[in-house]
Amino acid sequence: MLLIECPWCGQRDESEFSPGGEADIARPLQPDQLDDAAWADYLFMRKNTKGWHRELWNHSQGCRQWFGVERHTVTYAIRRSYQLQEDTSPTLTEDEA
Amino acid sequence: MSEQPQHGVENWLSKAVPSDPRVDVRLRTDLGHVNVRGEVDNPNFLSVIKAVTGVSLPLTPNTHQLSEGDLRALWLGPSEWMIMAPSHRIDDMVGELRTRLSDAFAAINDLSGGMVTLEVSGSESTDLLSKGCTLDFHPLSFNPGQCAQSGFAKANVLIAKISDEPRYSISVRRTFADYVLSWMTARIGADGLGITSA
Amino acid sequence: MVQRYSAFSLVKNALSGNQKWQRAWRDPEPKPHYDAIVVGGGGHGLATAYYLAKEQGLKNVAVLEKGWVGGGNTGRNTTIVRSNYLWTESSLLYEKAMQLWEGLSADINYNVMFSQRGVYNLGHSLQDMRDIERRVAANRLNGIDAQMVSAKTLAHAIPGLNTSPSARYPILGASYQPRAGVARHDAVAWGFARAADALGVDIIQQCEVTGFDIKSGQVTGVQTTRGPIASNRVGVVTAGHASVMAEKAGIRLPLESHPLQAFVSEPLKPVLDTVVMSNAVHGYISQSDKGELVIGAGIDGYLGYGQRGSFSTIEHAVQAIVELFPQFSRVRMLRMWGGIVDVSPDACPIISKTPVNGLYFNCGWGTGGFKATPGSGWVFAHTMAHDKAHALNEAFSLGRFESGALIDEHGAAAVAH
Amino acid sequence: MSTGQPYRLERDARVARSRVLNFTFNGQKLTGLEGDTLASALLANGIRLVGRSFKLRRPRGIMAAGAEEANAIMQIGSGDRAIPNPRATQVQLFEGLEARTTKGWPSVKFDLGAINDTVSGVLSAGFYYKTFMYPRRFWDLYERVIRAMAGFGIAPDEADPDEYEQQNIHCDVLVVGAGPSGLMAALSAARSGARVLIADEQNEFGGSLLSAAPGADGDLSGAWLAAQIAELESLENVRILPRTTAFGYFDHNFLTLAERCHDHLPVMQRSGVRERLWRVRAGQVVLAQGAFERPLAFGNNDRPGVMLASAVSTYLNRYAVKAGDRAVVFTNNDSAYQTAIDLHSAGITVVAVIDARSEGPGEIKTIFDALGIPLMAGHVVCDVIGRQAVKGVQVGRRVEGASETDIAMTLRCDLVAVSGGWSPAVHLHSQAGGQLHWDDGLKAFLPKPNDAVHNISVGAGNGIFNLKDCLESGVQAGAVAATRCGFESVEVPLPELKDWTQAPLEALWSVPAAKASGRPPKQFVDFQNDTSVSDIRLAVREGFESVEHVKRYTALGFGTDQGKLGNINGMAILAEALGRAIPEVGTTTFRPAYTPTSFAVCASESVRDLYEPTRTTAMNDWHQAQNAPHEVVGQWLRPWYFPRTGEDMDAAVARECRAARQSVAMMDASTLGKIDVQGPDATEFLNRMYTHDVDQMSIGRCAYGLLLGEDGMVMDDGVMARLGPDHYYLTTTTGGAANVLSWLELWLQTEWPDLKVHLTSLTDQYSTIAVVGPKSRAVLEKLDCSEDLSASAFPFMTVRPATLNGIAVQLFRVSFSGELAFEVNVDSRYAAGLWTAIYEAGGAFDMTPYGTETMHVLRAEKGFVIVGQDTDGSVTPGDLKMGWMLSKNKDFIGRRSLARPDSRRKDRKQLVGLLSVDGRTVLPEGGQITEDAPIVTPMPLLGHVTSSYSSAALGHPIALALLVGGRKRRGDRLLVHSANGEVVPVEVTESVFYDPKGARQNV
Repeated sequence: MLLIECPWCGQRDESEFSPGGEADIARPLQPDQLDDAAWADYLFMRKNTKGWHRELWNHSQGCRQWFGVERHTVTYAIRRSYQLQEDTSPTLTEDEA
Repeated sequence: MSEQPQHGVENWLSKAVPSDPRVDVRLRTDLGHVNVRGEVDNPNFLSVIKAVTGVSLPLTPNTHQLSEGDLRALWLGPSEWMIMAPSHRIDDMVGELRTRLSDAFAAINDLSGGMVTLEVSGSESTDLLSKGCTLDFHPLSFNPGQCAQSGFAKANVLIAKISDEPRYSISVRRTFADYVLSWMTARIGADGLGITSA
Repeated sequence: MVQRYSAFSLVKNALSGNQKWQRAWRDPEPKPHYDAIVVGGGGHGLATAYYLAKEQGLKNVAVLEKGWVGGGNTGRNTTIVRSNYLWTESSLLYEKAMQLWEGLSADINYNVMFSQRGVYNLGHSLQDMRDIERRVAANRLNGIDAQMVSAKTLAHAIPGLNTSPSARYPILGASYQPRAGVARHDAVAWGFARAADALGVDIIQQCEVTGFDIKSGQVTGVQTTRGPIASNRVGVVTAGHASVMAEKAGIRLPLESHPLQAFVSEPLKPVLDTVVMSNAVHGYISQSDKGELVIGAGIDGYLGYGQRGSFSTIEHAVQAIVELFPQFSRVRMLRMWGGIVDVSPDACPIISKTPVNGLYFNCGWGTGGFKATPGSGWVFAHTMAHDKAHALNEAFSLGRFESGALIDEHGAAAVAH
Repeated sequence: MSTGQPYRLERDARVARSRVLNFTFNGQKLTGLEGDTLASALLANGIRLVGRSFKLRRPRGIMAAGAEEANAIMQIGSGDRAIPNPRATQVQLFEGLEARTTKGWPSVKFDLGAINDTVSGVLSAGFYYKTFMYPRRFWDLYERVIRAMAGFGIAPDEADPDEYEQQNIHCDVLVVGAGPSGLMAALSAARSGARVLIADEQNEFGGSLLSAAPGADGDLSGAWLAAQIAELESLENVRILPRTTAFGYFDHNFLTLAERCHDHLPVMQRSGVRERLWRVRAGQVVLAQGAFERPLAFGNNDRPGVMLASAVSTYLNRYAVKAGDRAVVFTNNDSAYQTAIDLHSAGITVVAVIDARSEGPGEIKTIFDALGIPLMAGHVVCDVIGRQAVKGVQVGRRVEGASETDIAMTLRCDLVAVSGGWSPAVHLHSQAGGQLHWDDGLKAFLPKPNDAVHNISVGAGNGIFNLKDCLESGVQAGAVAATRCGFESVEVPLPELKDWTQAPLEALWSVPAAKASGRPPKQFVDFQNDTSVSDIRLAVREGFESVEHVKRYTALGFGTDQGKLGNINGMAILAEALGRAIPEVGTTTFRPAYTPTSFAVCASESVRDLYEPTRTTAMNDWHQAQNAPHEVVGQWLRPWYFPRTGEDMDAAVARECRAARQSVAMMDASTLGKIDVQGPDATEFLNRMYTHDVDQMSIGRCAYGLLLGEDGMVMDDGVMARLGPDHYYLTTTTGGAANVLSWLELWLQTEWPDLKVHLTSLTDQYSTIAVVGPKSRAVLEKLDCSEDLSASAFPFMTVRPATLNGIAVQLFRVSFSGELAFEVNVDSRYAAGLWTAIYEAGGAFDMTPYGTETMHVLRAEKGFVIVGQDTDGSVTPGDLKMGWMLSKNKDFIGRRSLARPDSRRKDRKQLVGLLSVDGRTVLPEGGQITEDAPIVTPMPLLGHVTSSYSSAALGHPIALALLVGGRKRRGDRLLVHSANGEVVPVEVTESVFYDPKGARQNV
């Protein structure tokens, strides 16, 4: 049972949250300009990282806010939670994977 | 038409109240609920709320403000609050808020028909909350002035600590109130749970 | 000469103190080159190697396993085998597997204990019953044994099942596949390993693939912890780790790896002689030959390679089982565990060529992997040998995510097992 | 005083001599004492034979005194309160307890299954993989026999009458285990002010102290122990939980504890909750679970009477029970000498201590020698004489490297107390992801400290076997844990204890068999599963080299003791066979549950009525009063139809439909999801989410709204009303309410945080009453409606705020039936009253309430789809003939996916109508469609029936279906196949059956 830090509400039990999968997937600004392969990449392809993973969580039973979490997908350790608007490091640099 | 408002919990009041309940539940059907959305960086928004309702919106997450006249404002999210006030005040309050905030990026919704608030007190009230909810209700962690949204068994709830007694208010969506009360009855036993109205 | 297993051989060996049993499979050093390499020594990989050797005539084949064979999902599932899937593409593929299961013990001379005790999929709502009607009707027209069963029949067929109409989610009926059942999971891996080995396949354990050699869009070999191994035909069957392998080959896959948990009770005297699954309350249950109730839980929503999930998922599954079988309440849970399931957007596998010539992927089985084991290996061997999908796995290409031709099994089974 | 318990001793112990408890064992009436476990009571009565092994059905006795017991698997009680499989060693005795053995047929003493033992050579590890294959069909038969032989206890055959509950709890320091080190850890953390929770699986705190010989040196089980417990009990920041097992250690310091509240009480005294699940979130965890003594592997080491030395001491000291009259102690370490001393001081003959070590023990020798017990250093027990009970042992000199042992003598005895060293209980540490390291001195795996996990192992659980050091490790860990939680540590004084120097343990993983002509006797490693030393060696010969392979192949560690007794010995024997060091062979990961845990406590209270919340609408009491049966729709219970006396469902629905089409009817549509959308960017936001041109809607207009997934498939639908320039009101499907709101929030917050929009759920705030039929306007007009309801003033697809009987409502002129209709949205507090008022106002027109079934018929007659019934996850708007709803002026979620090749296929499955050719048969919903051709399997499937009803308005059945290339197949003759194989010829029609021009709703 994960203990997840909501950037607003602090540490809460996993049961209050819903996972939202990989973070940092931006919707293409002009979908019509993409070929089918590029669209499929946006739609379906995922890094599915084994290691430190940036992912979205929603505090669905709490403040209803979506936020980002850096979680290790093997140890499940969480090293950071962040508000999406305040995030300044959109990619993982150190000890990725 | 003079139809009495119904909150869907009235049947619970027909149950016998034990002489020495371990948990008291007061059905606060006399309270109305207003959901308030707006921006904290808009001073006008905050001052209108204060001026119209008499209570300040708490800006610290998971806190609430109490005010004279059974008024409460609870933090729900970075742009969302719940104001509870005696039902008879709600229509005017909502009307005036809407009027005075019509130019602001704000939303006022009367949820009085969709929410039910229970006040829970008694020697086993903290234990009872802990059975259903993963929050830490220890006085070191949860004090008067604090509130939180969480799960209670399989329902979503908004819990506020009202006093050290302890007394908690638990607000729940109307269609989950029956489940929450059934759950509490099963846990405390009909001989230990006293359900009364405000 | 490979030792044959039989009652006779058991007695003969017992008389000599069981000292003369041969190794079930050899422990060879990797050769510098193979005609085909299968990456991943789970049930699917071993089956692929076996059918490459047996059906496709490729004898110079290696299976590279980073740990020990059968150590992943093969040994961590709830062992249910069925083929009553909704969509024609799926049901024909799983039915191929079912037919192979039916002759498997004899074919590989290893008792995989395939027990056709039948599987019931319960319906708890009118929509469940529509979905069951739809699936059963489709199964019958696809030549798959499937029946509709009423709640009344269920009450007789499954003693103890809570068929009370006043249950929170009353059971309205079920689908039933008599030929479905369970098998002994470890035996499947060991049996395929032994049979493949007997046909000359090198099963190389403790050999992790660390990279792919790719020249001008053609795979030429793999890098491993035991040195480079050349082959221009490489099939990757690494389940939860498919994305990790794909990344090494520069390929993106539409997969997410999630924890999937299960648990068993202490062994009980026979009390349940079939398999019961319920999508609506999210639980499925059977009793093993040893007497344990084997129970599957749902998938955890977050990515997880940790072979463990959240306790709340176990709680939900236990609640579901106690709802279905109130008399199991006092039975005790012995052990819980987790696997890593690679889930695709349409809950269907990817058995496919890739943008790299000679490199093939077989993944995305989600919760459906174990039951497909022989069929998956059979079509993948065909795909690898002919560089072309067999008719049975044509629809399961990677290309469907680009064209949009998904095979939505999600609609049919929120928990498909 | 005679207790009638021949093996009960007259000495001080932790049983209440005056409280005699009656119980039965396999029907035999016996007595025990309060404080006994079932195991100690059985031993007090001289009961040796308590079970049979799983495979070979060998007679077995009690071996241990705790969680590691593998043989004494019982069935307790009967009927709906039966408990299958508890270990006798963990069942507290109570008045009236009924226990039965779980193996052996016809009885545990005479078991026909014991034939297995005589052919054990054939039943070697993995034998079942090698046979029962031919002939193929016979596996069913074999399996039936195997299953009948398998299993232990019997599941109750009735529902559990007991109550269970869960309790969440937070603490700074959780201490698991209340032995000497755990108690000290709890005290030291508690004195510093930390919130402490301490749990122990036994009924009494004290752990190993409870087994100490009373009055012996280092005995703290008296006043000292009582004082420590009293202090813990007195502290407000401490909660103590006896009879509570920590069975799971999950991520982020979440642990699950099962408290057994009343199983130890006589049935009549039990009340309340039977078991409680403690869901603990701890800052720090101190693991003080102690260690398990290991048996030794020698010939017939499973005979009843062979016991762990520590268990022999426990029965003696704690329960005043002698496990035998003549004991042989066999050990490879110092700890069993204490047992020899205990036995001797209790007046039991110790025939000899057989010590595999040539040097004998360490400092304890000074006490031991004084007692005159014969010591045979450098010797081993290589075989046991006796079948259902130990009669003697064969002893030989240990020769390093020898493959066989020369029998030097036979010793007559009825008890063999063995000790092969100790294995710390590292289970929870390992469950938490902690690593282990091999201590070659102790020959044991110890927990590797893991700072990331926030736990500390102490005492015997950390390989510390000296009482003084245990206490110190506890104090220290409690202080560290409290400090990590922000408290200041305080001194905890410790009692003066002597520090005994021990001689090192010597590995003896299996005793070379006695020289004999026949096959050597079996040496058991996993007692319950009959895994023997030779099985492990066989597995290795067959190429199973990984510890996981060997465990699975031999079933080592898969018993209900989960390898507590045998795993380390098994791994060591495996390592020997492979010629590797033990740490190279590795250990396996431990999984929850630490000990078997009832399903009931995991499910806790969320069963039966509380399995899921049950939601009903504000009008539910009225529906109930009309005896309307309900349809379960997720959490909701919705009225299905409203039967009048004597009516079945078909008749009621037909009547309800007629009323709606011909006069007026009303329905409770309150379960629809409702969302308020406000903000300056509301229009822009909804334009991006919904398929139609939201910006073209004028204020007061309603539109049908379609939400797609980004994959282009229909996700949800509903009505969108524009209430103001920046204000909208959305409805969703009943099942989609929560999903749609979070879907909208997801896009708003993650993709377009710049858009100023507020979303608020109004699902519970408003109840919805649909008033349907040609007379609906007339009915509402009778309710003192504030608005002009005429067609010109209040046209179709518009919305107005209004009052009805003075109650504020939102009135929608929308129709899901094709008739003139109004949907009244009203504050749920007034919904029941308004419902009644409308019903009464409609009396003149025979107002007819209807439920979900009639709603379905009416909408199907109009060809309106239900998302989730007429669609699955593979249906585009175009497939539903809703291409007209897709704006060409803008982008929206899912739009790009509709341009993919597969989305544009002409032969996609498309919505059509189907009529049975005979005009009478109601098609099965879910039925599959094929060409009108003979059945050959597999045959192409063209689609399926999604909705099918008998239409009263049309006088014949109708159906909607998804059909391959359906749009071009109008008039085709096809077949519909039911699940039961019935075949119905059908004709393809338009999907709108009734009033295709929509004239009736627009009046």
